[in-house]
Amino acid sequence: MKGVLALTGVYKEYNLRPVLEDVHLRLEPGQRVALSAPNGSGKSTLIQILAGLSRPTRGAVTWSGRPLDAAARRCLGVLLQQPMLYGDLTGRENLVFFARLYRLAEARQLADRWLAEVGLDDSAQVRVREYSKGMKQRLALARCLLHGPRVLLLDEPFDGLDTASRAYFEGRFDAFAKAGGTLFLVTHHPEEARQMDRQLTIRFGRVRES
Amino acid sequence: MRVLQQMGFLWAVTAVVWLATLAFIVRLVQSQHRLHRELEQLERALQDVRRSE
Amino acid sequence: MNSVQVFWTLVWKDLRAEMRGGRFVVSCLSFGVLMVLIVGMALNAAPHLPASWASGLLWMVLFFTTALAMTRHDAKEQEFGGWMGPWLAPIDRSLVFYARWCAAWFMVLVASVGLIALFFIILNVPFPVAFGTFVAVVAAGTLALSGAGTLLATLAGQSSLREVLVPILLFPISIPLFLALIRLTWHALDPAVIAGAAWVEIVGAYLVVVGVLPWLLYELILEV
Amino acid sequence: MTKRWIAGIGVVGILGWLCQYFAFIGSPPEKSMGNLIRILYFHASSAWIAFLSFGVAAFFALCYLIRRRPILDQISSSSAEIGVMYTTVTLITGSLWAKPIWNAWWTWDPRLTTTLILWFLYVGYLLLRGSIEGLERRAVVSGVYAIIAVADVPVIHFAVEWWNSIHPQVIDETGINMPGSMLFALMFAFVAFFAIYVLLLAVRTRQEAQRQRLYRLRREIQEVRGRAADKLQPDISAHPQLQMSVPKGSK
Repeated sequence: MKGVLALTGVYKEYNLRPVLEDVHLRLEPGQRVALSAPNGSGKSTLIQILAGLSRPTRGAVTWSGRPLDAAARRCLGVLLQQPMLYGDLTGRENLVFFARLYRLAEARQLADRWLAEVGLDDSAQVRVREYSKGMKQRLALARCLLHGPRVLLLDEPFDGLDTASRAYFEGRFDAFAKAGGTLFLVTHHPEEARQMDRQLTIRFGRVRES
Repeated sequence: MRVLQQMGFLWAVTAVVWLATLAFIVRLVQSQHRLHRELEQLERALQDVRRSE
Repeated sequence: MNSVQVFWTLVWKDLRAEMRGGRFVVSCLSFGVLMVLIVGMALNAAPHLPASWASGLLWMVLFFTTALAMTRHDAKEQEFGGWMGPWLAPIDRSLVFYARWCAAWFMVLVASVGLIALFFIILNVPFPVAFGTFVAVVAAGTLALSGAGTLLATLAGQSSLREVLVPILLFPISIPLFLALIRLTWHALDPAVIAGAAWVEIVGAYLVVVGVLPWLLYELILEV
Repeated sequence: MTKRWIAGIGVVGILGWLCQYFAFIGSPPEKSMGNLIRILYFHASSAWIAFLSFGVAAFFALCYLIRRRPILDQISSSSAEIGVMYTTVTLITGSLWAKPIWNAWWTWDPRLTTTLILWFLYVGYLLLRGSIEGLERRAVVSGVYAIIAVADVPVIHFAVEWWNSIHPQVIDETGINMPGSMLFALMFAFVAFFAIYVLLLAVRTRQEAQRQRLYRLRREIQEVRGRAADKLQPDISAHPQLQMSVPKGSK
């Protein structure tokens, strides 16, 4: 199932001040898109709207031409600044929990497989509260990939990662794009943006190619 | 004596009603002043920017 | 059928987190027992409480403990942005509310069983005559109370005064519920007192409103 | 301030004086309560206005949730704020009335109790509203709360009345059979209070709207500055006084 995640005429106001104005954006399958813009320019707001976590004031978010509803959320993998995990559960329990939320078969085996995949099988039984920043980020990566999304929305995914982890993450994302997935990366490092197929920026609420 | 006491309560009630209204209005006027000043300042700043443009 | 499974997954998550040092039940229970003790002292260790006082005091203690515990329950979700996880999943979002309500109810219920036992022992209240009614009242009462608490904790979730605000909002909103539960408990302690069907209706109305409202509003409140 | 506002204030002032006149001189004393009945004109009117303003607040909150126009939220919150003021007045005047008549500052009369709970409900509203960041989120959350609170008021009244019916009745409701002149004074007081309410609501709402203009001006400045920066490229921060500041709360 291929699909296009699109924004048409999206406005978002915060404190009665427009953060985003008339944003039109199409994320084609297989495309790797980078968005880099200064702080406070609406990057996070844009990615939250794409993820369906925030509702635009006006305009529509669509998946393959239809509004982004509960079923369409299955096709999104989202990795934001916060890892979106539960500190009191172990790494394995977190993954099992999310696998069940996505109604995946054999949640336990899947969780184990993904824990091995991101190199956390040693700490599977440790509570996430005790994880380091990098470990949390790896677990969050497993969480957002485990249901096989078509689109990955990433907000500064390399923040606070060491070089080895970083290379691993980049390899993961490249493989995902090669397999036909759409990648949407928010970053403020120009060199990361340059590696992508398409570079965007936000200026005064409007999204432009750069 | 009883009438006097009654009038005391009566006046207290009136005072409460009108003083409360007055206090609300005073507070409104105060914040109105603040708002006004701020608006003027901003408008001036806007003109400055326009001129320098 | 699928929704039911997801619902239980969400409840399971809350209960599992609670067992891993959630301290909801423990803090509820210790605070509640402390309050029972203080009440006993405030009444100058009265050897025999009238049934109306006993039921009023019981619900006062339960209301306070629930209101305080509710904010703790909420803070967990914020810690690592956990609440956004279920929010991204392909499920109806109001399900998240119902699951949290159910988990909160379960924990309040566990705490209140211990609390009530100690209440009866410490304050020397005679065993409820209509025991079945008593159990039903406690179950329905804590269900309605934890529902209203979960809803208001969601409303106050974005506020910087969250901890104080939940009790401040919960008490006035649920005063009819409070009165109804006291009367019904009084009736259970002393069946000679007629409670009146209106009180049952009030508890029922709270359950219906807390059951239906979030279905309409939950997404609206959290997704801005 | 334009002439319209001055005229409005003038009308309200005259109404206030007339209200005072009818309450103190124009109406007769009552048989059992004597001059104390005159308190009723102020007490009842402020209570009605308080209830009215909470109703208005909930109505406009509902409108806001449907239409999402900032002005609707501004009216709603302004009305609730005025309502809290009038509820406070109602409680104090009620207490001042109860003391000479029943020789107690407070009785568990259902109406009194309901009013006190109402006061807590809306003080909670103001606290909730004042402590949420983000105008839109604040408007939605406080709007939902305002609607729930108003829906709760009849239930509270009903429950308190029921609860009280088992207690010995403190107040007997027999009594006030109003002659025409008293009824007139009461109605007049109500009209005068209503006029004050409308005026306060208008001023308060206008203030909120001005605040909105303030935000919009700030945005405009940002855009102008941005265009200048686009042309010149360097140094956006040349005008430190124009730095965007995010509005916080309504105060």
